[in-house]
Amino acid sequence: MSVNNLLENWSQFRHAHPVDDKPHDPYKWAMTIDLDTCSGCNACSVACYAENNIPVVGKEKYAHGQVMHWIRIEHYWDEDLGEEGGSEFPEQGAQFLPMMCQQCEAAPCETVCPVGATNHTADGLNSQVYNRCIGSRYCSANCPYKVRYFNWYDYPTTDDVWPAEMTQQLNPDVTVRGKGVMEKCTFCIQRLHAVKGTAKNEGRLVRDGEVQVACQEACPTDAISFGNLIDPESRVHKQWKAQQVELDKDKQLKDEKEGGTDLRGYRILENMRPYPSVMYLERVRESAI
Amino acid sequence: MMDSGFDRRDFLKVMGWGGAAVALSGCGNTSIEDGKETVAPYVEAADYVIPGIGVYYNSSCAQCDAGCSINGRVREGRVLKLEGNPASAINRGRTCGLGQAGVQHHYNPDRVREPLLRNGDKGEAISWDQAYALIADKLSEVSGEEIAFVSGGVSGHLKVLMENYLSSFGCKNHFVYEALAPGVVRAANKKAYGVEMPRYNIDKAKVVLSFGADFLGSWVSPVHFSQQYAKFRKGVDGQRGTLIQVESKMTLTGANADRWVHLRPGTEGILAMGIINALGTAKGDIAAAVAGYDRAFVSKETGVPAGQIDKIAAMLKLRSPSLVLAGSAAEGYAHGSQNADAINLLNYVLGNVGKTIEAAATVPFPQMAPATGNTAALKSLNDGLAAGRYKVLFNYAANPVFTAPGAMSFKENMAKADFKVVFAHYIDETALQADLVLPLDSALEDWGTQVPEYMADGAQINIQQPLMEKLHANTRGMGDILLALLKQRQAEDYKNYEDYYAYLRAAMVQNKAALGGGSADDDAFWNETLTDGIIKLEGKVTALSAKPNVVGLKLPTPMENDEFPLQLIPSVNISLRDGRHSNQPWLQESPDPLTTIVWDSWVEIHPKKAAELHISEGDIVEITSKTGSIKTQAYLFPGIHPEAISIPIGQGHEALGRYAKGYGANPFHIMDAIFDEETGELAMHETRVKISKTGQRVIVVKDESSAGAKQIREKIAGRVSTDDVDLTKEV
Amino acid sequence: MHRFLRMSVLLAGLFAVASTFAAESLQQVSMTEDSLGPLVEQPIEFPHDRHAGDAGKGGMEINCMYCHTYARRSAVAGIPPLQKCIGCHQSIESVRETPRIKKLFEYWDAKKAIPWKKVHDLPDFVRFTHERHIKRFNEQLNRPIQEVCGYCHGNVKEMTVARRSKELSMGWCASCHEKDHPVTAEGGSDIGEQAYWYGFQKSESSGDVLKAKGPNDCWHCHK
Amino acid sequence: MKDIREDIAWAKINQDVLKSLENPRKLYWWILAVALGMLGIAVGCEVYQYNVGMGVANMDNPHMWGLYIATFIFWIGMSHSGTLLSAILHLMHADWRKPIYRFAEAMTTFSLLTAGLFVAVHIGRVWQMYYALPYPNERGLWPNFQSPLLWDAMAIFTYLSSSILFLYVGMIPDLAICRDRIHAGWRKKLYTLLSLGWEGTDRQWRNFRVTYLTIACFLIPLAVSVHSIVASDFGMSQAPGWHVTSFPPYFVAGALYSGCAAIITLFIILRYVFRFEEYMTLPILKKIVRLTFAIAMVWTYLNAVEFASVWYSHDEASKDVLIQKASGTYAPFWWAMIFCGSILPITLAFKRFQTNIPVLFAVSLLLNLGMWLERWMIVAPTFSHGIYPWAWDHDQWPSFVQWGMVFGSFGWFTLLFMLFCKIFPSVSMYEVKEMVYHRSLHLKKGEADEQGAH
Repeated sequence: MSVNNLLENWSQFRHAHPVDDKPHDPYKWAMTIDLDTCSGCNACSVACYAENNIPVVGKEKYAHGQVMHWIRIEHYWDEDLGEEGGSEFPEQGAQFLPMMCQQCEAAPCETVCPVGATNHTADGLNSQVYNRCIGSRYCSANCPYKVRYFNWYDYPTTDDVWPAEMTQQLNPDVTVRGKGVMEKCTFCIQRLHAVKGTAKNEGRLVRDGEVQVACQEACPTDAISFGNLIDPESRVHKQWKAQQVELDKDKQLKDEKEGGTDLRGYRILENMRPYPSVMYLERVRESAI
Repeated sequence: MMDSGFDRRDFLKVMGWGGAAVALSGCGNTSIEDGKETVAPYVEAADYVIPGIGVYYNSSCAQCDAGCSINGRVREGRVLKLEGNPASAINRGRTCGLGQAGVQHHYNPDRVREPLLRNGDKGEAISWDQAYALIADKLSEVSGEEIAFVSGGVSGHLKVLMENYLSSFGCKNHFVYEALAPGVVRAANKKAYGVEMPRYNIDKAKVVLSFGADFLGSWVSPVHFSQQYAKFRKGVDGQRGTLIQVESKMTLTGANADRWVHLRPGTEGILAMGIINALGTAKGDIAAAVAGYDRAFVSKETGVPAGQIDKIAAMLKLRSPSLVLAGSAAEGYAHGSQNADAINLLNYVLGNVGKTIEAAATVPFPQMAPATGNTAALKSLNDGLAAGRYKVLFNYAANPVFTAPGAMSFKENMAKADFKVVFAHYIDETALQADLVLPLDSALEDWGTQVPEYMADGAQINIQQPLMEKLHANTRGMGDILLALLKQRQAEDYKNYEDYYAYLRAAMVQNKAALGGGSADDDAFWNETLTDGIIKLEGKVTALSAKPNVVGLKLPTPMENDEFPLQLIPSVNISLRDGRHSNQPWLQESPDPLTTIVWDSWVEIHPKKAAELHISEGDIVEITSKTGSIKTQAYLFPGIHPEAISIPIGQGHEALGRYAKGYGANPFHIMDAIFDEETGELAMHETRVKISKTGQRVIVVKDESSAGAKQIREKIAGRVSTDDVDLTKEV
Repeated sequence: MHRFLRMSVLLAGLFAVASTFAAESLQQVSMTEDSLGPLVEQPIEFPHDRHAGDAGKGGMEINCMYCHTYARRSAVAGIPPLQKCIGCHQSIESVRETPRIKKLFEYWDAKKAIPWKKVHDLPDFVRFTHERHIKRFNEQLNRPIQEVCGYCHGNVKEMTVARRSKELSMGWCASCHEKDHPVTAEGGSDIGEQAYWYGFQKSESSGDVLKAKGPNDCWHCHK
Repeated sequence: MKDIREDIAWAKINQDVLKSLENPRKLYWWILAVALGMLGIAVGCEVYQYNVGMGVANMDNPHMWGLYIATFIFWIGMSHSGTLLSAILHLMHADWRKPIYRFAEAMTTFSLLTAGLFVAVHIGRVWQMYYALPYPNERGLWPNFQSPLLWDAMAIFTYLSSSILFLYVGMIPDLAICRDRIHAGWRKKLYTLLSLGWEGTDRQWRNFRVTYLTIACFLIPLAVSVHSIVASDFGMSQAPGWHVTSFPPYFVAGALYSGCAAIITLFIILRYVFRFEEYMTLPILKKIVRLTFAIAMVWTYLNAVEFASVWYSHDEASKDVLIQKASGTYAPFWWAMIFCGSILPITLAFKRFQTNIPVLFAVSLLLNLGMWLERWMIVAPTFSHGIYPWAWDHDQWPSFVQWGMVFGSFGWFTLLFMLFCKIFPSVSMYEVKEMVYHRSLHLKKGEADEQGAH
């Protein structure tokens, strides 16, 4: 954000609406999560801890709600469970939902950060710059999904978080966050940068499947797919297309058809217009049993 | 990838390149500096070694017995992360949370670093030579029958060495003990199909009816089954697979079921018979056997509504092939074998055998085949110890003091042995009782071979190779230790093998023809093998013999017990399993999927029952059985039968280091010693308990919010029924 | 005019002057260049001039990439393994007995790594990648390697022990990233589909030859 | 009943006021000591928090903001009284403001300083706080001008500087008096310097009036904008319970409200401590009390407006938050706020209380408590009951660190304020003289009329 940037193309730093300013080109990273195959096994979450140097805060701090998991597995029971006239037992099981930063196109967190520590990148990610962050925590206050996590303590120097042996496991490509900064899911930016570098060296674009994010790579049921939404060959692109979910809509056309749709794709809190980059596929349940 | 002349272990040396990860503040520099940090480059380096770029090695995951092949990312000589090895048919490049946490087993700060000899109630460090001498000395005093060797499931060359060692002094007492093993299922399968562990093709089934088999969570080979499950859900030509889970306490698999059927603990067999009856396709003596199990009776005994039974039967009839699995139904009860037989019978009647249940390939080296652990072994061991039959006790990869039912009072019996040697990574409960503790290399530092019990397509042997230099100079691989011990007895036979690596390499290279090495020269074959991390084999497939056994099939109906009105279901937590992983902080902090509770134990009670007992969430309750009692926090959980309560296994450690010690309570302590009549396996769910409030309360530490697991207003996790979705449109 | 008014005018004036000066001078800082950083004490006083310097000045004109071989393949340029030094020096008898080479061989015989001191040591939250810069300027723009290294490391071939000669501060990096650089030069390697990428971030001022700025989003260096 | 005796000799005024710079009652020193102690506690808490991390304040995800922000708004609110009294009433030629506006302005300045501290205390990396300032730097980086927090910083800074200016300019003639009257010493030097060579010539008086008036006019819109901007910290976000259009006026009203209440409190204290009975008379107090009552009703009305707009909106989330406030964990505090803010001020409507010092003292304190609760009830419930149910947390409770800091801030404020009153004339002498003069003119005029009637 140099002065001339500031004066000339301020708009570059903010996406009021995903389309009415510069389009993402050639990359727009996006994700699809199939809730029907997600078994809620937590592998993604642990993988994320391993990849992104996330501190284990311990029981006491967890009790204070200061846990740092970038991706959390939520589970929901049927609405009527245990209610009056509702069922007493969860006869259709539970619903699992992995929730991480949705990398919104018009991210509520970006506009409110006083120092611009969270910005939109050219490839459609919602960057979090640790060394710029002053810890006003306004971004989290304004995040509808509450997926931003604040370093309430200085974990690198806290006992039993990273004892000497365990520091050797820390990923050198990811900064270890000190106290007082905000952090969140980055779509494994370090991996993305690595492959983008390689692609540039070879004078091409990143191919689909060339990069996997940590959670996706671990997922035993392959519920998570990740890739470049612009690349027509990418699985994510095909999925979004097949599900008729459009990035820059806050109300999908398919939902306006009466009688609804027989497609499963949806985005969470779409109507608040953050234009999230993560599409979920609804969980399916057998009607005949 | 191994260039001759350059020993890869050199590469695995930790290089001082920029130390560990860089920090934002606190540690690490935050401004441009000249001449503060130092860089120590390699003295010699192979040209594939590039600082700042990761190198990947294949090895095997040792976190559980499923036998996933892993792919470790190594940078500057430090292993950073484990991914799945795509070439492995078992996990196809995937891992579970447990596998991911493997690095924390390796880097764990509480590992044992020196051989420790008991001195009073302290352990004092001694040298390996002293340790070996001591063992030789002790063994010289006793006869083979007076030696007992306890181990977890072992396979591959390690098993071979272990057997050789034991036979070297004519010891037959090798107890292979796994606290959580499908022992009864194996036995029942043996009867019904002729093999202990066939291949279950979940992906080929249109309907899966599981009697408490938590195949997505912790049963047999979860990662493999999870992948099959994904295919099964996608289905063939849009016909999505349907999962019905029958159990008394909801498991992770139950939570993913289209229909979760809760029934009275122990009546699974009856339900199975009821379904056969409802199918009405059975003939001959099967028909006769199930005649008694009409809808009214079954529904009365199991508590499953008659309509539900019909629905299930109808669907099974309509959609074929299907697959019926037995899990806790078999392992849980004194009549577990009966349940298992009934369930296998259902498979037979549905004609699934040969379709969704196929014979698995076996490795052509019987001596390497896995020695599968079970709980019957524990019983005989315990009896032996109680009778004072064993003077010397070896223990490896098992923690019986922690996992033996309280009623066995194993700890006391173990004390009767004069000399107890424990091979350990950490000082766990069993190691605490030892006279001599020998520190082991972590799974990421050690060499080895692994033959999984459950084989996916074809047979495979997993190679385990070091992903980095030893973290602690004075630990040894189990193989090296056994080799050293063997040399004490048969120096001649093993003199050619300087260490376990040498032995392993020789053993493999000798058989390279049989191992698909063909005519490649030894080095090439060996490097190839190390690179792949697995050896795929055709293996020999013995066809299944599908024979119904209805003779002597008798299923007792549950009886009331007024003193102990509730059935205790010790549930298996997906990440802590039998408790050996409780010292891996990632797993401690990864919430239990169904309750989202962390860092603690809890007791699940159905809200209805809780209301009766005036128990609310966070109450500290005392659970009392014939054997003893424990205290823990109450959690109201709808997914459990009102006549049962459930406590997860794995917490309640009195040792095992800073991340495990003192968290939660151990349900094994109050478990009665009730065994399956037929197989002698421990009946996990047979303990009956009563529950009482202590008056204390805590706030349950969990991820779930005070809104409870409910969606409010906005649609968060969407759900549709199969009627309003068209899966064929999907990519 | 009244005294107290004069005073206030004076104050206001002072403030205005001071602040403008501050603003100006701060901007200036990032422009000053080629001021050598502190001299760093190294275990062996390695003579870059001797190895990389021009033949005219008694240098060997060894390509930077020969020793710092990782630079074109990795984020870090890397210090060569001891092996490499020995590789040449064991066959160079002339200097075999000089103190520095003796010291070198002492390390070698002890199979001990030389604890070099980092000279160009960026803050820990800065991720600089040598690889991309080498590829971009050396291979695609076909600039001589010593020039390319020189962009950040200054004229190393005339130093003995390397010293920092650029500030390596953020403003300094940005000042270059905001410049227009031609995407490919004569004899530069093909950029293939990358034209797409560069086309996306090309600058208005570009005429017939495609020019582009360096990446300017924070996450490129801070993550 | 008259605001002030018309027959006070001007000399006496000087004398009385200057006495306050010399020997106040014992109570003054007690207050000073207590204030210092309270400040000490806060400093301790901050040191602890700075070293260990924000966590010790027991905030969490989702409770990202705690009492700090609430108290910050509270102090910003406080600051509005001064402007109201000196600037607005000045333009309205309300004579009765003259004896009291000086300390009101001081209040403005010091509460702003206090508020500023809370920003620093709240920030996770206070040592990097300067990132939030738009200054030319080597990195070529600028703060994010879209962020309401940034507007905040700027607005408050402007407001602070100009209110200091206002306070100072207004004091110049009095400083001159002090300069002339006080015996030699560091104070004399100070006054000499500050009074900028004031001699009281007509020219000076004319310029002075113009300047003072200009700043006053400038200050009023500023004051309004400042709290509107603070309001936009919340209004501009999309969190339920914050995303309310009527917040700016609501905040401004609340600010004036708490300001007036505080003035009553301090009025009573100063009146006693510095023996100002002559000047800070009950009739004046009565006027303030009435003013306060009026504002209280305005605030109540705007409160109702906010609830209504939420209640009848289609924003389910906001509605839930409102219900949560009234029935959830925070209910006691919320109802306490309603009571203190809307019910209690009714007492001010009764004549017999309007001059009853003890009652007023108690009530004014309670009103401010209510106003503080109001700020807390804006911040906390929204966090505990946001849009995303999985992230709800109704059990979070601020730790002693937060409470200590809030507590201490009052000490800090009192300390500054009391020191000011001891060093500078807290009653504007020259304006009181004017007041007395106007008063006597008025009387003379009255007598003249009477004579005319005969």
